[in-house]
Amino acid sequence: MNDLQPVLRLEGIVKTFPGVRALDGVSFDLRPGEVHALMGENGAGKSTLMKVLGGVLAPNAGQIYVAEKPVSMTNPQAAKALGVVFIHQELSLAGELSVAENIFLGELPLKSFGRVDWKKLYADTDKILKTLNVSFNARTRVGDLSIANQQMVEIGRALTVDPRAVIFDEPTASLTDAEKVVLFEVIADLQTRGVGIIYISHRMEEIFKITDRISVLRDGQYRGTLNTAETDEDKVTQLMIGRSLDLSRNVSHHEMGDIALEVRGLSCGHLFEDVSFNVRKGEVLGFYGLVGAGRTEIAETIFGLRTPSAGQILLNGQEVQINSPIEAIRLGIALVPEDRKDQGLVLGMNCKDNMTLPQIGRLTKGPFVSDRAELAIFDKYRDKLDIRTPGWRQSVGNLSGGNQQKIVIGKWLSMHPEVLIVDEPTRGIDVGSKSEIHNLIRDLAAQGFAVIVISSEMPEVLHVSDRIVAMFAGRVMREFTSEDVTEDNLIQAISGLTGDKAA
Amino acid sequence: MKMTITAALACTTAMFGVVASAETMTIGITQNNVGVDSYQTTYERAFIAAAEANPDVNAIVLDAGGDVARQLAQMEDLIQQQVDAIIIWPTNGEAVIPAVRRAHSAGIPVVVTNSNIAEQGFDFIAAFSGPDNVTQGSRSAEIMCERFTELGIQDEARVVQISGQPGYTTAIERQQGFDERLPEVCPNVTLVETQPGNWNRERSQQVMEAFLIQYDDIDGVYAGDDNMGVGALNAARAAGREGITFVGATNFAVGYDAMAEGDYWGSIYQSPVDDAEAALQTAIDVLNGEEVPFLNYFDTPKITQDNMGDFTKPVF
Amino acid sequence: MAMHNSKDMIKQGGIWVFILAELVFFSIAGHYWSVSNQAFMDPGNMLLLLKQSAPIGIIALGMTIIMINGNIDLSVGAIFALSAVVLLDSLSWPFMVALGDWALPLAWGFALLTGVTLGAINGLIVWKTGIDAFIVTLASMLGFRGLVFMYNGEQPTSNLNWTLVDFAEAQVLGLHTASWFLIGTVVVLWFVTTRTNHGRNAYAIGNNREAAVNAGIRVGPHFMWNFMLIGFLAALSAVVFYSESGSVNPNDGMLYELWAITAVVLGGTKLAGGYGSIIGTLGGVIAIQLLRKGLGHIGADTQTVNLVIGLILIAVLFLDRQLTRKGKEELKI
Amino acid sequence: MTVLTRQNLGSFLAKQGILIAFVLFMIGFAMVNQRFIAMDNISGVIRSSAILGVIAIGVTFVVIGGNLDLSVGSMMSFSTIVVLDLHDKIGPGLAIPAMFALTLLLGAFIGFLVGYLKLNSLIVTLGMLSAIHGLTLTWSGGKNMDIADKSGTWFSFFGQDRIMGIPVPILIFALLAAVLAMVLSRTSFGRKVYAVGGNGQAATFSGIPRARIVFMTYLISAFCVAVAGLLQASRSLGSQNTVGQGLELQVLAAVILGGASLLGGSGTVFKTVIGVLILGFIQNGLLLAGLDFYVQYMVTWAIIILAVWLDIAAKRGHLWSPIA
Repeated sequence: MNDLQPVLRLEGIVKTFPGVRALDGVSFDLRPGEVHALMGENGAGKSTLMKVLGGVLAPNAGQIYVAEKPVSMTNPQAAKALGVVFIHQELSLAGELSVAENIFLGELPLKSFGRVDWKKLYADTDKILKTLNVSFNARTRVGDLSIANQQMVEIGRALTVDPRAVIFDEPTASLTDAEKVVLFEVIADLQTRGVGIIYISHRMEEIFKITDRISVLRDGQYRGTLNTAETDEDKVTQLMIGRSLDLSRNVSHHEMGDIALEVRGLSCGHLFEDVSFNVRKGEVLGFYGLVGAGRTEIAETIFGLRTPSAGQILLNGQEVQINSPIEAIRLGIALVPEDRKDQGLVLGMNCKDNMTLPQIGRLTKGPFVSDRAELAIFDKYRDKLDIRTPGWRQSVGNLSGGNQQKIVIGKWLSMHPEVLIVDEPTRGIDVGSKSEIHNLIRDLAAQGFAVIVISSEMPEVLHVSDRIVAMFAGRVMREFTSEDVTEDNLIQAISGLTGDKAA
Repeated sequence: MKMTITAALACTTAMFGVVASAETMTIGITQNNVGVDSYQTTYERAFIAAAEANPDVNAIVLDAGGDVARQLAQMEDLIQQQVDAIIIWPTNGEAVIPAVRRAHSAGIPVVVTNSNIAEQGFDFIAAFSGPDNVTQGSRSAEIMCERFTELGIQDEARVVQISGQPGYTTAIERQQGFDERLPEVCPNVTLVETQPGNWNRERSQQVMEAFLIQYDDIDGVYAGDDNMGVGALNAARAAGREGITFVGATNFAVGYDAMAEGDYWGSIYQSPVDDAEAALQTAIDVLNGEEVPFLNYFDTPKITQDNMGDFTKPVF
Repeated sequence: MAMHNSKDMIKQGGIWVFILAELVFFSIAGHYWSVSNQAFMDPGNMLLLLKQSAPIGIIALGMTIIMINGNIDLSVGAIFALSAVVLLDSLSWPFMVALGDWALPLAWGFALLTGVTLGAINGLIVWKTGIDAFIVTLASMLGFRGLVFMYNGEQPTSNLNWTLVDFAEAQVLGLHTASWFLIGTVVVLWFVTTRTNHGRNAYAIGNNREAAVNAGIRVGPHFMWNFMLIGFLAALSAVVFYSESGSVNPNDGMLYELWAITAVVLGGTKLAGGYGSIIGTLGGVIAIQLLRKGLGHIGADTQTVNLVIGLILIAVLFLDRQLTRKGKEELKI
Repeated sequence: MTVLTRQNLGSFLAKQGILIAFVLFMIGFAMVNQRFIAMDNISGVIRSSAILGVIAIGVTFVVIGGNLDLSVGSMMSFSTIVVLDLHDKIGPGLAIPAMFALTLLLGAFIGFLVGYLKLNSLIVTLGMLSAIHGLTLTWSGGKNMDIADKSGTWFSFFGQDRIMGIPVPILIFALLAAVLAMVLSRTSFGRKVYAVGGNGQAATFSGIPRARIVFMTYLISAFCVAVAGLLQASRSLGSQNTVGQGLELQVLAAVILGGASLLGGSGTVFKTVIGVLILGFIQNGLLLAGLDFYVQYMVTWAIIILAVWLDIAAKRGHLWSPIA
């Protein structure tokens, strides 16, 4: 094998959309057996570049070389045939079909008359599943698998051809740490087989753990490639956003108030059991744990979206019954949900309408909604949260992730809640906006809000929280103050490894 | 449940086996579309009443809901149930012929009611019982012509026609009768246009509204039944157009009332009770081996403002 | 997982349990209320049931695959009518008359071709414009019906050909021609949906269209094939039915789309797509025809039939929802 | 720059396409037949579109809320038959409120099934289409309903009278359109309907009672149906059980022509009214041009496809669908 010859090389790729130059002469190469991170803020052109590589979009200029031969990829199949495989960020599986049918989706082995050759299909699938070392079999219905196992099916798809280059787009977004380990093993295995890996992620710790080189895009332009071993997070961040980012541990300098929200022995079926914690005014309480540990479900229960099977919720010392979000909102609880696009925003509506949605019934003059009252709120929180939008008429679907998230936060701040629950505040948000949102959360606490932050990202939870609740499999494992928390004992707690639950 | 009496009879029959079948006759009827207008509903009621009044008759009453496929299925069901005779009100005068043939070859006499089947099927039916729709159309043409003559406009009058549901035999035959007869009796009257009103008063009203806009000069309107005729009349009233002669068919209570008020000129008097009783009697006669005329038309006389006193107000 | 599968079993078996319940009910009720002294479950009656299910049934089977795709076709009733018009009218074309009985297969061919063409028009519009199939076929339901009227005005199109009638009325092994076509369609479509690439792709597209596109399945042509298939089946249904009846009114087949959809939904296919089965639809079709037959058998009138069918449809939907609920812990959205 | 202006032109055409088509149609028909633009013709068309229009306005709420209503045709026959039957039994003064109450009850039942039980609206209303028809026939016994004393009742006011020369149905149509347009565009309830239809889950997460909003849209739809039934009954003072049959699809066609997305979250009362008028004027225009009634079927086919196509083409920026 000629190690020096790149498996994939891009030269001067240009892609323009009407009015926008999405890619402006991007060049880089992917060597066999390397993991090559591709980084950049949202809108920097990563996904456009990947679409060009995956054969979904045709570039306006530039050339792609596979094994140094110029190629043109007209569709995803052409790309796959050349050994360039794309693993999507959003799982693209058909839940009602079997694992085997999903892995060979679009290219089922056939007999005469378009019949599916099931024998071959299952045999081929078993072969792939073996290399992935998974517990399910080829006939399992994909809808019955966990998210992580579905991700494995997705990866299995890449292995149906002998891949030269595999592109992972945010593969760990919904994986637990244990599942990440398996994923990284698979990636390592691909590496040893001489496959080049392009790894797109916002998560620095992963990038530094598994990649060999890092290429950075900004504003559609190629900003350079760094050897991972010879650089650090600061340098990469600077390259991405042109400045450095503070992710240091945070210490509160303001006074804490009384306990705003207390939860005692709260359970909801098998989703979570016997959960107790409290949060004070002026405090940020972090919830850290794996996906599926029950954190989001606790938030949804407090917000009246699930019916608890046992336990109490106390607000300012008074026990309350919360049966619906309407009641929760009336009591001063707000929830910035995990899934911004499906739960946080009405994408077809404009910025102003989204922001005033929960209190629209109050912003009336006579029978009608008062434009003036609405705009007053919108203007106030646009300025306060520094929401960048051409105007209130802009449809939120056209905003960047960070600005969308700010609209959701603004929507709740304008209601003056006592308790603000923020679930995965920076998921899918670029680095620059991330720190803005972190600062915002800290500011809110300083202003006396009681804030609960649920996050799967350790740096984030360490950065913003005054205290951290660690969860594992539906139970609270341990509560940490900012003094006694370390990365190690936090990881132990959320992996169910800690013995001292009482602490 | 309207079947209680016959049901009780059926139970007895079932219990005592086939002994009773020599005297009791089971007659099945599949109707076109009950509920689409009062005529068919009244017909159904009258039929059931007549059957219940006759201790020798068990009736199975089915409704095809206007769907040919459903009617054919009902024919098959009746053949399968080995009824003694079948009465059919065809949804389509031709499409039911094979089903009628099947009944015929199963030895079950078929009586067609209200609206006849096409001639090809005549070999397989015992008799037709019902109004003569072609004649009705002709009679409507005559009523209209006579009225024009009275008014002295028989040489210049312009007529529009609102026909029944496209495709239904009754509609086709009435239109045919009218179209053929009008030029014979009043050669100088112009039939300007024909549009379907789908047996529907509202639809007919819309069609008439358009006619009124389109033609300044309309002297007569022929509607396939009084329901549509009254719809057209409503349109004319709303537009303030007077002096139009409205002639319909199947005199409905609304038409009768409108005649009494002097707005509606004439129609064809056709009683669904007569229709139903004639059909049942024809079937009974056939089963009893009596001689019945093949085309057993019951009389449907002309009714106009002049002679309406001779008729009782229709109940439907 | 075991839970899920048992629920799946209930959902797929449900329609057959319902059919069984209908049979028991009508047998008992028929004993008391029916005028006929023929048992409801008489074998001859059951064979007829299959035959009578054929016109809507053949269409509903095609609708299943369309709905598995996540689409819907509201124009099948109009396609049914236009194909019938072509079938019967073509028999009277001079060159066809000259062919004698050889004209019959040719007429079938013309009618089927009509169905396929109309289906292709729908499919092409869905594919090329990207308009939702509901809207496309709602519009073509009107448009195709207009074509039916254009063909022969308001007159019925008739051609009673006894050879054709004899063929349609023939019984082989006790089953009527129409039943054989229904069974044949079931077998072929069952095979297509469970065993072939096209069928599996249909599920994949309905489940996750984007995934299917990314996997290189050509969704547009796939849709078009399926619309051609349902056009073909609507025409087949017409051909089988009108061979036996010999005359078509321009209004025939109206509301067939709604009956077909009702049957498909009763059979457990999801409107959202990605889930459903041909056998389930067969059950749905039989359940409806059984209900009609049974209500007629016990002497219920039209309004009762309408009321009962409407409410059963809603009840089935409600039960299905109860089965798919995750219980008390479910998110209240 | 040429690209941009072309784009602007395209998006203008697409956005206002339905209005432009409307104007072109009017001009075209007017050139064929002078009568078409006669005041009495125009007023006649609007008057006969009023019933369809009133229902379409109600259905617009349902559709924006993300659901369908196929039961409106059946429901209108129900309310027409009921009010006519009760007219002679308890007098018009009581018959009208009684009919409204019963129709709203039906709407509430559907709203309960779709809103609170979250059943699929297409199937629920398909079932109700059949069930309500059965109910109507049971009520009437399959008979036509006619008011006995047609000339002596003030009941004819709603369908036949004029106020300042304008037919009352037009006034009711316009009034209802104006009021409900305000409700939809200016009140918080209207905003909530858009939110629920645009993204039901997000609406719930924002504390909007989704079930209640959906329930309300069906009540509004039922209310509009009741108004339509009143107009219909008052206009003809007698009716068949089949009145209104098949209306649901015409209503949907009008709402779609008006540009409401069947997925919910978009559409306006004004645009629906335009959609209704287009259908009405096409029908009238073709009839005046002496074309057979079925030509209008095919024209409607073409217009719906073109209108929706233009609309989505403008949104995605390409004429042709990107589906491979």
